[in-house]
Parts: sequence; structure tokens; C-alpha cells
Amino acid sequence: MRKFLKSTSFALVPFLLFSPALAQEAAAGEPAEHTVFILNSFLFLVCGFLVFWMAAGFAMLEAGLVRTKNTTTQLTKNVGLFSIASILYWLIGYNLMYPLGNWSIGTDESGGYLGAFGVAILEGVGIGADDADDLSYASTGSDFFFQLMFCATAASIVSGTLAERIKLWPFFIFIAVLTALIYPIQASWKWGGGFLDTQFGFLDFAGSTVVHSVGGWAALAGAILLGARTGKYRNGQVIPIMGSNLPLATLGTFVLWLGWFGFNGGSQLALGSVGDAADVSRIFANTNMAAAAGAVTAMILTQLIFKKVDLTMVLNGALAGLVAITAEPLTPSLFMALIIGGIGGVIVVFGVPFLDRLKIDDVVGAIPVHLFAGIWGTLAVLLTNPDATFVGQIVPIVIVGAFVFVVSYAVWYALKVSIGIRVGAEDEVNGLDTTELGMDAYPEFTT
Amino acid sequence: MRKFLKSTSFALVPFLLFSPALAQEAAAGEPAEHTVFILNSFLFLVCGFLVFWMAAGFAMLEAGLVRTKNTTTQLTKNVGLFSIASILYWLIGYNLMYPLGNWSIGTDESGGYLGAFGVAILEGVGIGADDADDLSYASTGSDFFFQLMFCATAASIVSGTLAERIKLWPFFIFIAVLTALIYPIQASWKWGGGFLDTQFGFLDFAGSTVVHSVGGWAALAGAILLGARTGKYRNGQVIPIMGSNLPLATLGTFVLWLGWFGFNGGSQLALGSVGDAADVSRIFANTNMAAAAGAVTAMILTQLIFKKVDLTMVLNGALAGLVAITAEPLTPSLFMALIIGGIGGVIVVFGVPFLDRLKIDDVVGAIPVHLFAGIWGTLAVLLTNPDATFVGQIVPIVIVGAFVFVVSYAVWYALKVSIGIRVGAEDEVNGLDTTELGMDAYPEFTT
Amino acid sequence: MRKFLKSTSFALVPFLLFSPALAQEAAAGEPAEHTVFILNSFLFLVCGFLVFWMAAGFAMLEAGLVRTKNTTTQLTKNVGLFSIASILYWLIGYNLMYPLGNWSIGTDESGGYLGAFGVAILEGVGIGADDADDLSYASTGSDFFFQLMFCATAASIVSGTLAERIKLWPFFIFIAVLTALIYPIQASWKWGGGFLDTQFGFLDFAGSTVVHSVGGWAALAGAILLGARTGKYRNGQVIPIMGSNLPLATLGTFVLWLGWFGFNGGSQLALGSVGDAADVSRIFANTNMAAAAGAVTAMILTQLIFKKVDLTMVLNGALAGLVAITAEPLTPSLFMALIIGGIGGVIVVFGVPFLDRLKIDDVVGAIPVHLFAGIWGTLAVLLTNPDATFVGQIVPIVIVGAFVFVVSYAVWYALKVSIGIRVGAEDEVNGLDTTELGMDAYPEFTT
Amino acid sequence: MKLIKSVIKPFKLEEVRQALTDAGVPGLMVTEIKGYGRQSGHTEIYRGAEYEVHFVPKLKLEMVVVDDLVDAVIEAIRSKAKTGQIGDGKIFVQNVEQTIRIRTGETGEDAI
Amino acid sequence: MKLIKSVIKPFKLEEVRQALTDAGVPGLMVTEIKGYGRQSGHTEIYRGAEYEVHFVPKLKLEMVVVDDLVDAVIEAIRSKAKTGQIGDGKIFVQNVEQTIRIRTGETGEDAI
Amino acid sequence: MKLIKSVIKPFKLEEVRQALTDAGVPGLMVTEIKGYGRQSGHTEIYRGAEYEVHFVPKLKLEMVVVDDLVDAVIEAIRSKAKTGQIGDGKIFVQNVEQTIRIRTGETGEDAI
Ligand SMILES: Nc1ncnc2c1ncn2[C@@H]1O[C@H](COP(=O)(O)OP(=O)(O)O)[C@@H](O)[C@H]1O
Ligand SMILES: Nc1ncnc2c1ncn2[C@@H]1O[C@H](COP(=O)(O)OP(=O)(O)O)[C@@H](O)[C@H]1O
Ligand SMILES: Nc1ncnc2c1ncn2[C@@H]1O[C@H](COP(=O)(O)OP(=O)(O)O)[C@@H](O)[C@H]1O
Repeated sequence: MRKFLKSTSFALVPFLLFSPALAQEAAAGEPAEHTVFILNSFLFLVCGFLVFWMAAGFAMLEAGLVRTKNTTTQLTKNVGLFSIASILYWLIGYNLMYPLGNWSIGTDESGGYLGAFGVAILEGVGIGADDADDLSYASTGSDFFFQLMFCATAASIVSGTLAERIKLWPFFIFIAVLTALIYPIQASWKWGGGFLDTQFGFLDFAGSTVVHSVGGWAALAGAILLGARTGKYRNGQVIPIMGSNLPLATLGTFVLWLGWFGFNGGSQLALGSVGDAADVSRIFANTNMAAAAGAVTAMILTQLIFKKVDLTMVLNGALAGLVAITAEPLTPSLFMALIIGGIGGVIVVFGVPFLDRLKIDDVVGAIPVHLFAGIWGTLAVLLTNPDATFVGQIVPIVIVGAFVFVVSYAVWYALKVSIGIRVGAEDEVNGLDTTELGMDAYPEFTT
Repeated sequence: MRKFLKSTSFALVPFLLFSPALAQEAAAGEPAEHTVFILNSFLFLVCGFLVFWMAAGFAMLEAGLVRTKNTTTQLTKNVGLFSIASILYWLIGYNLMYPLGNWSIGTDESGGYLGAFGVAILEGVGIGADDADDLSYASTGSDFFFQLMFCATAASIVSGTLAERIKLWPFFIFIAVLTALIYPIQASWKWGGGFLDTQFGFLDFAGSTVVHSVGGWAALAGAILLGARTGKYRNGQVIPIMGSNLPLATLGTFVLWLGWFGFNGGSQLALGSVGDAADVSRIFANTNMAAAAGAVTAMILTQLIFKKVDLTMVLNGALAGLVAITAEPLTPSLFMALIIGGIGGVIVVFGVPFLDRLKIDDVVGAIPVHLFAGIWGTLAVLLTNPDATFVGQIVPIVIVGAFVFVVSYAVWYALKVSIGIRVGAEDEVNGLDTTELGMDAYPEFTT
Repeated sequence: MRKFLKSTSFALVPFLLFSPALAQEAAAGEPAEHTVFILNSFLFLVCGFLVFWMAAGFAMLEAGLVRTKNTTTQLTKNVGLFSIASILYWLIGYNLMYPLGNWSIGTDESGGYLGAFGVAILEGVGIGADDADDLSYASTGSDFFFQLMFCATAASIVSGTLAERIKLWPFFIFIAVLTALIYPIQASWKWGGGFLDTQFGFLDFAGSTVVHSVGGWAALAGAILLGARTGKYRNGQVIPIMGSNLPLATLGTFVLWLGWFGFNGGSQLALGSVGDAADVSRIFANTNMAAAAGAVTAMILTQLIFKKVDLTMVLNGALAGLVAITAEPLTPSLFMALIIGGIGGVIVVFGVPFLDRLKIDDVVGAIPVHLFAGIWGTLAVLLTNPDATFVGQIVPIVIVGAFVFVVSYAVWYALKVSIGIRVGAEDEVNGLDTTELGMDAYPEFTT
Repeated sequence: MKLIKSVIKPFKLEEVRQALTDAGVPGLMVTEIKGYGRQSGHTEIYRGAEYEVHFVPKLKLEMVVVDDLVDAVIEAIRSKAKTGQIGDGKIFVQNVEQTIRIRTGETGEDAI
Repeated sequence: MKLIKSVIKPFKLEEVRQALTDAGVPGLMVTEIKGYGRQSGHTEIYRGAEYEVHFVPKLKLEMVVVDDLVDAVIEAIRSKAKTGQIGDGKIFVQNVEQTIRIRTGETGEDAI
Repeated sequence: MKLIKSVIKPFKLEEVRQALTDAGVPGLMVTEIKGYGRQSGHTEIYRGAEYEVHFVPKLKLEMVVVDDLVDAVIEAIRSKAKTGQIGDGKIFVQNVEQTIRIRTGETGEDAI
């Protein structure tokens, strides 16, 4: 989210200074001050429920791309991770991410490193304008709701990569750490006004790096420590393991595509002026274009390279296009959005087999989609946003990557040597639904 | 929906009395009067389409939890019941529920008992402000649209419980009675300004009792008269009958979760002030928290009690959390929302086997989710809303319960002894899709 | 979309002329000018994402109504067609449809025939009010986003009819022509202010003709040239080919129903006044009523005629109700909406077997739903809108039909004789998923 | 050793399995099949077009038993799978020449 | 009595069933199977990785008939299931020692 | 000619198929079945109610081979399908009287 500072500073500026200006503006046709607050809040709520919907998208995408014998487990992980994220982001994450000046380490001026500890507190019931936390922004409740969904999105990314072999509870423990600490801390560096924002002028509008690459790095660390699914790589060969339900995977992709309008559009953080309304509109249009371009590119490339269109790649392509445009969905023209998204599509078509060559087993292609295309998208900001600098983009990419990967690796490692993260070999063969949950996803279809 | 009175009284107050105040307020930054009307109407439309979406959620949840041989029938019931509700709520229900002073029995002052008869009439086309039915509220069309969805929700609850054995048309007849009469009459007692509102000060923000328990009571009456599915209880033992498609059930739950933001958020009935925007935001955040808490609680409890997480219970847990917070999604803090929703999760984990012990066969767990957690949620208002009294909550719970259960029982009974409500024993074994509809849901998968 | 003219003319009127009036109105409680712009834009974005969602609805509906062996292909077509539409509507379609006075053939006054060529250009980033393309309307980005979705909808209709036998890439080529040229050109005749609007006073609010019948005609032309699926008509008999996954089909229908609120509601094109808010509300309520009536009618009719309810007909019935109300969702009362939608339901119940008698094989019933009910809906405008004339409705129906059918036929024909449009006989038997894509939709379920 | 192959109505599986276990049958293979027989050929309508349903879902049970058990097995199936209505199914008996248990390598009757 | 077991291409079912009925076959068991044979082993690509497809979807038909009918049945299947292209399938004939109709208890040829 | 019918654990299919091909088996029919045997009868809980799981997913392989190949086939299955743990499955051998290849009309051992 662009230039995010929930601006206590702003709120401190004497109200009167603003009033005349506002009154004048209002006379000139601008919305009244409270209307701006309402519209901004409503934007967050609408976009927030769209991003919520992405949780369902991930669940369906992943349920469609695993084998039936692991489907119930995958569904359980997705419902569970979202719920855990909801609780832990409230308990710890939100204030860690948005310390509003109260940094545990660092300051607003120098750029913070570690935010504030404490549960999220919303505005009271039926507040008047004077009691709003930030009347020039939006209600804290709507902001919290919207931000929470981003945190959950980062967590959703992880579950896809590690599917079909990771144990349920260790996975949930990792998710708790990710959503309580890892995600919020690094997000504070940019969106909470931390050092990546202040010192590097890092630009990441809706989070190609801050959200998507974070999920990708955490997944990568897990995938390395967890190892590939049994039978995936045999005698130096990649043995494909087909997804069991492509309609579900397609549904999930459409859901994600829809949710992404909220993801990127809501990150404008404002709908209270003509400019904001036009900007949110640009964002919607660009987001759609990038997704379309990613899908078409993957369609053409798989036809050319493999001689047949690969639907799963097309779905990944659309998502990679979406991830790629996420770092800057506003400044590109529709043509540039097409280029940026299209390159996202290229990235997955080559990224998926590339990972396989490294024997990193990513069940749903989350690493190419969210990490590789996330890096690309963050760099692509340079193409259309004159405020972006190469150093200001690349250094944060590296810092966030290093932080998330190292900490995630450590957490996964600790889990691995303590309670273990991988199900037994025979359990894996029989399917996690039988061994972890004792419940088939389609008890009647599969004998 | 809180303090619902479509306020003809208000509308009668001379417009001039308001004007100066409004003008002044507007000067102070508040939205202009028409803007409030527009925002309120738009809130209803957006929240209304979210609640509409719940109809799809119920359909998917139920299609996933029945056996394949009854899936087409279950889908048909869900599409049909929503359509029937749409027509009958227009024909009879809406004015019965919101008589706006024109009570057939009772008055606004003393509290009404039976509303007005007549079809719903919307405002004309392209009205000016003077022609709005209530300029201080929202368009009648948006209100009707939103209210209709609540009525349909109550009906959706019934279909899940009675699945896999009830005949199609008798079911539809019951739905017609429920949506034309039963639901609107009792809803008028609270939201139409009837006696539960006036005399008891009953508080039920978005309808833990008025909507969810109503569906639950109607389902319970039906389940008792209908009897359990063949083979569900044998030799004093409960024989589980597995749901055939858990991805669908999970999708349905996510859809319901999403729709619930509209269900609770729209019940604020206003978005035209800073306070309303902040309140709707609180409601979204609390609603999400309660669902998450219900899911996590069910996850932990099933792990502890059954030694394995039960996905269907987790889904039910999330829904029970949602039902529980529905009676008061505004006043709780996020922490209290967590507690209220979490207890919802506890309720289903124990409620589902409890019903089984009573040999009441509830295919999808709708009674624990909507009735038990609905009662809990209505009582939980006492925890956070100082305006609530114990008597003011418990008496309406009982009155609504008694009314709905008795009338539903009578209707079911009449249907049973006249045209019959249950398919034949062999038909049931062969599946309703074959015998009632002659159409398989998955003709190729099941041999 | 009613009275669409993105009014460059308006924008040219000196701003000052308006200002005093606006200021006065604002004093009387109306929203400020910028607020109107924001609300209109937001309406487009919200309704636009709902219409986007319809793409997923078509995908699921069609995936559910084809056989499993063609499911992956059908999904690929749906993702692909939407993506292609997104790109081509930007590249060519948008300005062809909305030339804003720059007609290649014709003028605004006489009514245009062929619009402008050039890619769509949105407003700049962070514009002030003065830079808005049309401050009295909405942001160009939101308008583009919304209009694009309509174009994609027309394309989605085609894929259903031609399923299970058409080759992938020829299909995509046709979609490119349809979305770049055919759809936009004829749409400009009405919504771009072309000759159907100017000379005939044609009324088609949200596109029963302009969108739905267009998809239907294009599908019909293709179906005739493509021929029926092997085995569909044998010895003068119709051999039903069952849809493989009715829950998906039902889900798709619910998604379409939901999306239609955006389709019709957004076509009001404005939310900035009390009248507009009330009108959008009417539209939502009428849209829902028509769908419900279509479903109930199909339910009752199939029960009476076939002695069993046919779920696929009920789904088609709801959709036909929606198509029927689309030409005029605003002026009907709820009762008239019920009649109009109900007749839509009648149309499919008879239209589906009627097409079969002609040996035109329409896999999902798109022609009865979108073309037949689209014509009905366009004529039904006469029932409730006094501005409509019989000639003004029937002539455009015929002109649009002739244009789309002839051009589509020509394009299909060119494809047929050049690269071919139909897969080989054995490939069809083995399923397109094997032969066109080499990828099963449910690799584990079907042996 | 004999292979007993039987077609039954699906909803009878649980009862039949119980009876077979009681009769001493050590193992079973159950397959979902489509059955065609006298109980076939009713007419349905799909989207307005009539068609004949030729196949009915059935289960096929296969078990290999020692010769002595054949009669008991037949009796067990007969009594439990019977509803008296058309479509109850059949029992077929075939000879088996050899049986091997994969896990242990046992052969013949020991392997059953 | 003989058990005739045949593998055919799925899309031939309807034709074959018709021919068998005409030939007097009273009942059938149809099973969806995966077939492996000469018509196997083509290569596909999934997410950029090549793999060999070893199995092809087939249908297995099983029917028990009186000895006299065997030739007619073989002929019926042969003529209707044949496309002339690889993968058409096989017919196997085995002996059946006993048949029982569950509904009536009839045995032997009466039960077929 | 003999019909070899074998039940195996599903995840062993690929290995067994490879070994059978190597041993010269020309064709296979693979069916998904539910197996009942010693490896059965564990308890699960669904929505708070306990139940016994009687059936385990298995694959049934059927192949017709010339008599000479029978031992090699049995050995191939035995060695590859074995995990040593309960539920590995069985192999049954039956006689086949006649075989016909539909495509060519060949009969007997030529048709296998
Ligand atoms: N001759 C046969 N060969 C193989 N299967 C048969 C034969 N006859 C019947 N069956 C199987 O038994 C089932 C029941 O037979 P059917 O003739 O319908 O009823 P009934 O056994 O009561 O006369 C059929 O669906 C079919 O699968
Ligand atoms: N020896 C065999 N045993 C069992 N099934 C066989 C045998 N040979 C072939 N089949 C089955 O017959 C099918 C067709 O055989 P295939 O060799 O592919 O073609 P064709 O019969 O035309 O030579 C195979 O898919 C397989 O299921
Ligand atoms: N007598 C039998 N007849 C038919 N199938 C059998 C027989 N015995 C075992 N099976 C099949 O073999 C499978 C494995 O048998 P089981 O007794 O569980 O293990 P094991 O073979 O290791 O003793 C069973 O699931 C069943 O399908």
C-alpha cells in the first residue's frame, strides 16, 4: 500500500488549520470531510471482503491441484491458517506493523525496525468525528480488516507449496509465527513507515514484495527443509503428479483474480477525491490487464514450447500477472500493464520447470507465481514510476528476502528437529487425509 | 437489525425543522442529506448482494455434505427455496414484517403482533428527494432487497437439516409458508417495531434469534416429524454418513463467511456518518474474529477429543462463531468477539453428537450451528451491551422459539398426513436424485 | 446501458454555467459534484467486479454441463476468452464502441455506424477535477473496466454452445474478432450514440439485445457450421448427453445471478442522486425477482410436462429470467418483473427441445437463454416503458441480429475452410482434454 | 479353491459383508459396476429429451474360498442380498488353480 | 456355462450392448478399467515435465452365458467393438461351474 | 492360457507394471476396488460418531498370459508388490479357455 502512514502526525495538526481550506474545497465541489472518511472506510471494507475471498480462492486452487488423498487436509489447512492469521494479527501483528510512531526499535524519522507490541484496538461504538483515530483517513476497524486480509494472504501462499507431505499442526505453528511476527515486522519496514520506506524510498504499492514474495520465501524455506513429495523426482527425472480437480483450481484462480481488485484497488487507501476515484479505477483496469496478459502469454508459450496449452500454467500465468502488477498497479498505462503481466506469464512457464530442476517441489507453483513474479513486479516499478530508484527497489527486495527466508528457515528447522514437519513415508503414500485426519474429501468417488 | 423502524414518524416531521440543522452539520464536514441516503442505500445493495451470495454458500455446503445420490435434489431445493422466498416475501412477507404503523393486530406504541397485508411496493422511477419514502433512511428498493435476503437465509437453514429424505414439493410448500408468514410475522415483533421490541427491549442486531434460530426451530420441527435417514441410527449406535464432497462444503463455508460481512455489516442500516462507518467497520472486524475463533476452537477441540481434526466440525465451528456474533456484532471488542465466537465453536463440537444421541438426524449440523449457537449469541448480548436485560433477551428467545416451532410443527404435520413428506424407503436407498428427479449430480463418476 | 453518451459535448459546456446551480443544489442536500463523480465511479467498480465474476460463473456452468472428458478444455476456453477479450477490447473495442463523436462513419447527430480506432486511454494518475474526462459522469478507468466486462460476457456465451467439439485456437480467433469488432461495432449503434439510438430510439437498458442476443447469434452461427456433437442426434432421435457435474453448474448459475446485479445495476450509470440510488435499488430488486420467477416457472413447467423437475432447466430458467429483465430492469414493478422473468423461464423449457428438433446442438442452452429470452426481453420493454415503440425495438433486434449472425457466420466459415474448426471424429470421442490438451480435469476419478 | 463372484444391490453391502465374515470368508474385492439385466430399461427425460436408462449401479463382490466354504458363502449372500425384487443379482462360481499371498509367499489354501 | 470377459473402447458400449441383447445375453457387468497394452506409452507434458501415459481408459464387460451362446456373443462383440485400430480390446472365455439367482434361488442355466 | 488376477496396494502399480512388462506380459486390466481382508477394521470418528472402516482402497490387476509365463508373472508381482506389511494382497490363477483379439480376430495364444 502506497505511502502508508496512518499519520498520527497529521492528526496532530490543529484542526482549524484545515477547516477553512476544506470548507473552500467543499464549496468547489469536493466531498465533505466526513464523506471522505466514510468513502475511504467503505473502500477498505469492500476491498477487504474481496481480499478475504482470496482465502477461498487459495483453498480451491490448492484443493484442485493436490491429489484427492490429500484434499481434506489441504482444505483444513486453508481454513485453519486463515483463522489463525485472524487471531494472531489482532493479538500481535497489527501494532507491530503499524506502530504509529511507537517503535520498539527505531523512530518514524530515522525509520523503524521493530514496531509496537499490543493487541489491536478499534475505535469505540458510535463515535463522533472528534473521536475518529484519524478523520482524514478511515476508520481503524476498516483499516484493520483490510490489513488483516493481506497478512492472511501471505500465509495462504505457503500452504500450497508444502502440500501433500507436511504435518498439520507444525504447519499451523509456522503460520502463527509468520502472521504474528515475520510478516508484520517486515511489512512495518515499508508500510508502517519503517526504514525501507524512510531510508530507501522503497516503492511497493500493494505488496509484490511485502506480501507475495514474503509468502514465497517462507514457502521456499519450508520446501527445502521438507523435501519433495515421494516419487516426484526419480532417477533424475521429474514425475508429474497431476492435480485432481481442475475445475476447482480454475474456480480458485477466478476467485483470486476477483479478490485482487480489492487487493490492489484498496491499496490506494483513499476514495475521497476525484483523483482517488480515478486512481482506483486505473488500478482495477491495470490489474485486470496484467492478469489477462499473464494468462494469454502462458497460453501461447505452452502451446509453442509443449505443443499443447497447459491449463495449470495458464492459471499460474494469470496469477503471476497479478503478482507482477501488484507492486505498481497505478502508474502503468494499460499497455505497460500488459507487458508487466505478460512477463509474469513468461516467468511461470519457465519458473515451474526451473524449480523442478532444482528438485524443489512446489505443489501449486506458488514460488514462481508469488516469489519470482513478485521480484519481477517490484523491479518493474522502475519502468513506470519515476520516483523509484534501482537501489531503492533491489535493496529492500534483498533485505526482505534475507530476513524472511532466514527466519522462516530457522522456524522450520526448529520444528523439524523438535516435533517433526513431515508425515511418515507410508502415511504420505496412503494420503494425509487418511493418516492425518481420517476423512476423505470424496469418500464415494475414490474406492 | 438494530433499532429497526422504518420511521414513518420521522418522515412525518416537517422537513423544515431538519433543514437548518442539516445545513449546519454539512458545514461542519458531515455528508449532505442526499449523500446519506445514497450511502445507506448503497450499503444495503452491497451487503444485500453479499447475503444473496449466502444462498450459494448454503447450496454448496449442503451439496458437499450429502451423499452423491441426493446431490441434485439438494441443489434443486436450494435454488428453488431461494426463488420461492423471493416471490413470497414480495407477495406477503415484506409488509407483514414492516407494517410501518399499519398493524393488523397491535399498534406501534403498544407493540404490534401482526403486520400489514399487501405486496411490496418500491419507490417510483427516477424519484426526486421529496418522493423518497424515507429520505433519512434509504431507498425502499434497497431495503427490500436486503431484507429479502434475510428471509431467504432463514429458509436455507431448513433444507440442510432435512436433506436426503424429504420430498421436493412438500418441502417447497413449507418454505412458502415459512417465508410468507412464519419468518415475517416473528421478525415484525422485533424489527418491525412489534411487541418484542417495544415491550421487552429485545436486542438482536442482525438476527441470531430472528433469523438463525428461526431457521433452526423450523428445521428441528421438520426433523422430528420426518425421522432420521435410514441407517443413521442402528442398534443404539450412530452410523456416520459421510459427506460426499468436502471441497464443496468448504467452498460453501467460505461463501457464507463472506456473505456474513454483509449480513451483519448491513444490519447497521446506515453508512452516512463517521460513526456509522466506524461501526460497520467494527462489525466486519468482529464478525471475522468470531468466525475465526469458532473454527480454531473446533479445530483444537476435535484434536483433543477425537484425536484428529474434523474438517466438517471446523466448518460448522466457523459458522457457529458467525451465528453467535450475529446478535451483537457491534459492541464487543475484538477480544470479546473471539470469546463469543469461540464458544460457538464449542457448542457445535458438543451439539452435533448431542443431537445424534437424541436421534435427531441433522444432515449438515444446521441445528447446532443456527439454533444452539443462535441462542447463545442472543444471550451473549448481555456480555457487552449494557442496554440488554436478561429478561429482555430470554423471553423473546422463548416466544420466538415457541411460535416458530409450534407453527412449523403444525405445518409439517399437516403436510405429513396429507401429501406426505418423506420419500419411500427404497427410494431413499436408491437416492432422491434417481427417484425424485431422475438426474444424477455426477453421472460419470458414480457407476 | 441506458442513454449512454459519454458526452464530450457536455464536457465542453463552460464549467461556470454549471457551478452556481450545483452550489445551490448542494445547499439543498444534494451530494457535492465530486462526490457524484466518486459515487458513479465506485458504482462502476463494484458492479464491474460483479460482472467480472460472471466470467467465473460461465466457466463453472459450462464445466458442469460438459462431459468430464471435455472439462479441462472448457475451462481453458473460458479463462482464455476472458483474457483475450480483456486485451482486444482495450486494443480496439472500447473506442470503436464509444467514439465520443469521432465516428469513422456517421456522426453523433445523424447517428454513427462505425466508431473510432485506437487503444483505450485512461485518465492520468492523481488527476484533479479539471482533468477528469467527464466530471459529471465517472472516471474513464471505471467506465472502461465496467464496459470491458460486458464485452467479455458476450464472448462467454459463445463458448457454452460450441463446447465439446470445437478446436481451441480457432475458437480463440473467433473470440478475438467478436470482442475487437463485432460486439463493439453493434454496441456503438446503441450505447455509443449510434444510429439505433438516434434514429430508432431503441431501448435496451443493460443489453438483452446488445450483449446477450449478440452472444446468442454468434453462437448460433457457429453451431450451425460446426454441427452437432457425435451421437447427439441418432435416427431422428435426440440422445441426451448428461452434464458431468451439476454442483458446478449450480454454482455457476448462482455466480451469474450475483454478477447480474452488477450487470443491470451498474447500467444505471449513476449513483449520485437520490433518484439514481433508488433506481439502482429498483433494478437490483427487479433483477432478483425475474431470476426467481424464471427458476420457479421452469420448476413448475418441467414438473408438469416431464413429471419431474429438471435442475438444468431450472438453472437455465433463472438465467433466462435474468436475460429477459436486462433490457428494462428499471421501469417494471416487481410484479411485472415476475411476469417478464417467468416468461423467460417458459422460453427455455420450450426453447431447448425446439433447438434439438432443429438439430442445433447447444451444449448448455445458451441460445434459448441468451438469444430467445434476449429477444423477448427487448420486446418486453414495450410493456413497461412508454418511451419504447414497437418499431424502435423490433428493427434494432433484426438489424443487430442480421449483422452479428452474418458476420459471425462469415468468420466461422472462413475459419472452417482454412484451419478447420472441428476436432476429428475420434478425437471427439476420446475427449478434447486428451486430444487438444493432454490433461484430464479429474485424472483420478475417471479411469 | 473357488472364486465366487456376485452382483448385489449397493445398499446391501454392509449386511452381506457381515454375513460373509461370519461365514469365515477371509477377504473380499468389491468393485463398483454398472449392471444390465432384467431390471433395466426405464425411461428418463433430460432437458426435454427422453432416453432409456440401461444400466443400474451395482456392486460386484469377488472372493476366493476353499471348496468347503462355497455353499455357506452362497447361502450367506443369498439370504442377505435378497430383497425379493427384480435386480437382486447373481452368484457365479469358478475354479481357481492357484493362490499366492504376496506378503508371505504362502501358496494354496494357506494363502486364501 | 461360460464367463465371457471382454475389454472394449468405452465409446463402443452402446453398440455392443445392443448387439449382445439381440444375441440373447440376459445380463452384463460393466466396469471402468484402465487398460495397458500395445496402445499405450505415448508421452504427455504436465507443467513442463514429460511423462508417459501407460494406461488408457477401457470398459470391461463380463457376462455369463450358456455354452451354446458363446460363439454368437464373441461374434457380436467382435463385429461391434472393432474399429480396426490398435486398442480395440480382447475377449476371454472362462468356465463357470455354478450360477445362482439371488432373488429366486434358481441355479444353473435357469439362473443365468 | 491363464488369467492372473492380483490385488495390490495402489502405490505399487507403477513398479509392478514395469516388472510385468519386463516379464513379457502383453496387456493388463487395472480396476480400482475396495479390499477387505486382515488389514481392515480400524476405527475412525466422523462428526463425533465412531465407525469402523472395513474397506481399504486396492487395485486389482488382471492379465491373461500363456501358461509358460505364469511363474514369471507371479514372481514379478510377488517381488514388486511386497512391502512385508499386512495388506500387500494376493495373486489368483484361473484357467482361460479361449482368447480373441477384437481388432484382428486372432484367437488363442496369438491373441493374448
Ligand atoms: N448372465 C449374466 N451375466 C453377468 N451378469 C449378470 C447376468 N445376469 C444378471 N447379471 C447381473 O445381475 C444384475 C441383476 O440381474 P437382473 O436380471 O436385473 O435381476 P434378477 O437377478 O433379479 O433377475 C444385473 O444388473 C447384472 O449386473
Ligand atoms: N493379455 C492381456 N490380458 C489382459 N488384458 C489385455 C491383454 N491384452 C490386452 N488386454 C487389454 O486389451 C486392451 C487392448 O489391447 P491392445 O494391446 O492395446 O490393443 P489390441 O487389442 O488392438 O492389440 C488393453 O488396454 C488391455 O486392457
Ligand atoms: N480370499 C480372498 N478373496 C479375495 N480377495 C482377497 C482374499 N483375501 C484377501 N483378499 C484381498 O487382498 C487384500 C489384502 O489382504 P489382507 O488379508 O488384508 O492382507 P495380507 O494379504 O497381507 O494378509 C484384501 O484387501 C482383499 O482385497
